Amino acid sequence: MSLLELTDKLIQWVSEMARTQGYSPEWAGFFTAIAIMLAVGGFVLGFISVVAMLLIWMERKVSGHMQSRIGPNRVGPFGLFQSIADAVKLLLKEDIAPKMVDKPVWWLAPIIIVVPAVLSFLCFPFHKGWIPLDLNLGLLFIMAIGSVSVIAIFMAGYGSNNKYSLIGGMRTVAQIISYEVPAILAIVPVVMLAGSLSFGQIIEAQSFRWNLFSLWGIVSFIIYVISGTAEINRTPFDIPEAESELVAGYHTEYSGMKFALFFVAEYTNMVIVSMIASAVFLGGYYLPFGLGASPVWMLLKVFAMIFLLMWFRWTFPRLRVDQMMIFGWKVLLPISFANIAWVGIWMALKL
Amino acid sequence: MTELFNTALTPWEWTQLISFYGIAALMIVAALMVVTLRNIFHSALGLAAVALGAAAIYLMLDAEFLAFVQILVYVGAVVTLIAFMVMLTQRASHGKLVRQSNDQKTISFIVVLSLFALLIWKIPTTVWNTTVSTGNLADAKTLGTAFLKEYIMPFEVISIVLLVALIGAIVLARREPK
Amino acid sequence: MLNYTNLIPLIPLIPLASFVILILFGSRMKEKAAYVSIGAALAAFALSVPGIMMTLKHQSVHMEWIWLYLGDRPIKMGFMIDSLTAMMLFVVTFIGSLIHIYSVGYMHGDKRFSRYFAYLSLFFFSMLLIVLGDNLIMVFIGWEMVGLCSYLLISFWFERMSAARAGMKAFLANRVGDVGFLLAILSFFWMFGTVNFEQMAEKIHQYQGTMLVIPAVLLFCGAVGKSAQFPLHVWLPDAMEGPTPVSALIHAATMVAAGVYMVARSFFVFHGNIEAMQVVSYIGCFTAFMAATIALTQTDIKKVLAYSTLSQLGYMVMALGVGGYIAGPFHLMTHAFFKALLFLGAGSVIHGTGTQDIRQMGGLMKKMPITAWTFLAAFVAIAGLPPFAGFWSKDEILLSTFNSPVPGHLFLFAVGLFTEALTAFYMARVFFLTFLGDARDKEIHAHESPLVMTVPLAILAFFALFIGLPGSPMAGHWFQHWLQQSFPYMHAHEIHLNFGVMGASIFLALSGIGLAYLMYIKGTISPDKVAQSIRPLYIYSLNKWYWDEIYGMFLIKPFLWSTNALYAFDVWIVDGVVNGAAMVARGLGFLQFIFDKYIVDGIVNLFGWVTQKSSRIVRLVQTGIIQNYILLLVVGLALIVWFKILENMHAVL
Amino acid sequence: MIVPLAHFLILSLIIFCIGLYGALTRRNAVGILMSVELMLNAANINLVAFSRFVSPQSGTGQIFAVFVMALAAASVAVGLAIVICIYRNHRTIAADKIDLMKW
Repeated sequence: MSLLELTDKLIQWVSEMARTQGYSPEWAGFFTAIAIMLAVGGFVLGFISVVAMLLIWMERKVSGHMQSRIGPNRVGPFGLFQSIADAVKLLLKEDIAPKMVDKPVWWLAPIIIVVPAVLSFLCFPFHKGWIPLDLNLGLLFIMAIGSVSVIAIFMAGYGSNNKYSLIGGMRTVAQIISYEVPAILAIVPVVMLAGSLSFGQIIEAQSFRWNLFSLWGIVSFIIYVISGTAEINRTPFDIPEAESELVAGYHTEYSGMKFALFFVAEYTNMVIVSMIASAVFLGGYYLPFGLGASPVWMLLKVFAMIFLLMWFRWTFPRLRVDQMMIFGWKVLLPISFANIAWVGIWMALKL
Repeated sequence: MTELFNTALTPWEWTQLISFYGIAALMIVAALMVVTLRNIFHSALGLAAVALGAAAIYLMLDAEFLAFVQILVYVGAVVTLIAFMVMLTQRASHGKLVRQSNDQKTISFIVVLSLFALLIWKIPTTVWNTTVSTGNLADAKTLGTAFLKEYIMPFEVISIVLLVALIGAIVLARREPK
Repeated sequence: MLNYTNLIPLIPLIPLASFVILILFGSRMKEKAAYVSIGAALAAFALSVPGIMMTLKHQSVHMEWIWLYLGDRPIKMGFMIDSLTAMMLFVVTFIGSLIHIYSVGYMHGDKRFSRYFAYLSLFFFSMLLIVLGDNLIMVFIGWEMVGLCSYLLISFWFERMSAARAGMKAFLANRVGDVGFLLAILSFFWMFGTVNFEQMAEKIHQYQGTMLVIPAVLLFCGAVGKSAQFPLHVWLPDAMEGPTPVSALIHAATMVAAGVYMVARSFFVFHGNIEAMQVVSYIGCFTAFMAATIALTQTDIKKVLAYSTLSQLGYMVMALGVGGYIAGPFHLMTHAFFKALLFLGAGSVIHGTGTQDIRQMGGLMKKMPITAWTFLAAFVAIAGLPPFAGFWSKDEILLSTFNSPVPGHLFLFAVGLFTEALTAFYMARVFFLTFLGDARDKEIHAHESPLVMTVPLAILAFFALFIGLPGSPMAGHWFQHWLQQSFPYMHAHEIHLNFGVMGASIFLALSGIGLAYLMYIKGTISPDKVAQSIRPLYIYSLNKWYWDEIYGMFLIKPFLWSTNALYAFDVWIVDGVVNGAAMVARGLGFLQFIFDKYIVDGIVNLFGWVTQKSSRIVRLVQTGIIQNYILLLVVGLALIVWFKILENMHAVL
Repeated sequence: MIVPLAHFLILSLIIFCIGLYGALTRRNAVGILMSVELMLNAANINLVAFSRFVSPQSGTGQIFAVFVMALAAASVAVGLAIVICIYRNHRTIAADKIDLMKW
């Protein structure tokens, strides 16, 4: 791939420069590493912004077609540049801060919410060996980092000094921490069987047979997709942003670039949920039964998952808050425990 | 302290030094925020910052697993719960006019300071029985094995404690049906 | 493939499981409870069949495990199947299963239906424990448990005072015999260091002679109690208060035979032990004769059968006593079949007519044909008519008596022959009075019993007629050779046919029947006139030799009198001493009370007072504010740390 | 590791003392809970630092730190319940106003 070659060349150039300028080998290695980090970071950031814009466009297109409309079609071919136009508009908009907001908190919230979303991309498994940072505890890392966004939502809700924002923020947090439990528990069987929390190893374990191709895999997958949908507050779990009840929830008071950051974080989280589902259950960059591996498959799976989430939005009506809590704690949680127990028994019998 | 700067340091060591003292300074500031700020929600945010800083320290100490668990538990659960607590009891704690510290401020300060002085005097002069790390450091697998072998009993006990705490919290917080 | 040896424990355990299920859930199952019990009985039967087949191939099965250590002697428990066990297994499980089925019809509508079947299952378990156990302790456990079941089932209808009393009587009489049995076990354990039958048989030759007489007689005591021999025979006739199938199963076919089985099983103790054998044979002979004479005059059909059982048991015991160690068990088996059949037939008659008095019956042949014909089969079997079952086994007993080494064996032989004639007579009397002639009581509208009762009758009838054939000369005494396996310490001897004995026995049996025919069918001889002419003997027989009265006079009265005397002693002297001691103690207690009140309490109150006063001061610290407490705690902590570190520094310096 | 063990211990000591001071002086019950969390965090840093410097292979200190975290979570959950309970009954969460324990 040309992009890879380019990175390679850049790194070579940096290390050569460092050596010719008379630095010791240690410092040369240090500079090289910094260059690699910058390159990878740049790539990831670029990827995120492209994907986020693409997704906004895709959401509007999908919604449009599902409602027998066309969707954006004026700016660029098929309205592809609509998102860019929107982004430019948001950037240029006047930044208004309401009078009674808790200034430092209100200002920090949109910045903090983007950080975990971006950090999660450190573990995006594009292809075998093409993982920016294949941590041994990759899954745990993503889960841990994801929980930081809760604080940001709280900050946004509290800092806005607006009762709808506060209620929206609290509902969101309650929903996220409730559905985090089944989401993690749904992944536990996979971790048990792969014996690792690293994305690379989990995907390698599925090189022939995806985790989806088993009874427990299907159950886990369904639980994960449902709780993932709830964690990113999408319909039918969009109670926190229920426009008819709470205006727009915790980001009611934001506009301009701050609002754009919330938006980016939301779509990025969507990509991450889809990425985890594809990597953990759908074999990542592998086709089933050893038919081949390519980053293209990975991206296709992620987009298929995203399409599924968008499809949900126009299929299911919104739940009531108590229904949602009961569903999470009394339905999904017991099922995922039973699933874990079943996989454990199966493993114990097999060993 | 002086020999630290006499030796030529590698860039990695510089990185370590700078990040440690940076994180330490940040944590101390955040901790002071926790105990001094009038707005209790800001204090909670300070606690989140301390927890994140501690996670960073764990990462420096090669305790990856613990660092992620720290974030998951402290930021994801403890601080969230505290924030909920703040929201639910806001009417009692929101006013800036309400005094935030009690009558024993001075005596507490003296006692804490005496303890601090004693320890800050003793810690650098104590010879610690440290070992040079060779071989594999403890990773998540080591910890997991230890939990299920040597520490199985405390592990079970802590599970029961968590369960009991859960039930107790529900029972306490539940509104009595009239 | 499953190892059969490991399946043996299931034979008793399945009925035990059935008992547990029925006692816990039986009342909810209503009459379906019977299926559980029948299933268990049939399963036990099916599981014993392979074991029986193995003994037919001259193999035996044995399994054992260590139960506990007594000191350092391991007590082993085990199950064993050899030919003697196999015979008993066949009798117990086969007849038992049939009686289970019969009981469904007989007990239909009883309010404690499931309880009845639970007890039957428990009995099954206990009986199988006796039969399968390879040592005296296991036999004893089973022995006590069948005693318990017998008690429970005799007094099954405990609302009737007589039934409750009969149960108690049976229990007490058995207890007397069991004491002897327990003493025998203890002395064997002391002598041999083991109670395992095989090991005991191996060691027996070390103790030849008179040393064995007392343990042997004690062991026989157990058999006397359980098999209702004189002088402990009084419980068996009263045991007829229980349901008739129970009488058939427990008090005719199996449990009462356990004594005979036990003596046969431990025959190595009696063998060559002439004194003990004499005791056994004379008691058996006397019981046989006495019971037969009582049976002549009884009018209750079940009572006649009960005394007949007594008499036949006496026969078996006598056979063992005279050395007929095969003849006894052989008769046990044939008797089990025809006596179970007789009782079940009687049960059917009682079920059909609602009375037990044979004087009210008559002419039932037409109304209850199946019952009558099967009863006839049992009658010819017990009366000793060739070639039916009873003939062969009785002949075997008479033959061994005739050839016995026991002193006075010819006298025993003569009494045995005479008893046989009596047997034939009273059985013929019962049959003729019940089934033939005209119905004497027009009030009774008899009807045939349901199929569930008559089918077991028919099956039993077949066996009652032909079960003796394997032991007949026609089969080359196959049965005797087979059973010989269980007595490896005995020399098998050739069986010589003695046509004299055979002829005499046939003649006497026929003459007994003939006399009964003349008296009750033809009426040539009037029974009343006969009774008048030998009136004292008639009354004596009718009142069962006055045994109950004798016991009442010479055992129970003195016993009650002595308890009264002891009671008086207890009230006046023992209580007096106790009360005196109490008076003294009260006096001392008062002194202590004074001391306690003024001195001990004073000290305690002083402590309380001091505590109260000092706490007033300390209480000032308790502000109720948590942070004050924490502060105090931290101050304490800081002080401790300071002191500790300064102390260490001092040590270093 | 270039940073010596003592510096980790001193960091932990500072945070511990700050937390202790907070626990002793804050009136708000939630504030006290937060100060206690600070102290627990400081203790955890100590445990992990010792684990890294004294027995890096076995990770014993990390195990204790996990136990401490579990206990911290439990204490916060129960503390939240108690604070809500007190707030519901007394309309205050000031620790020096809650002196029901005084006899």
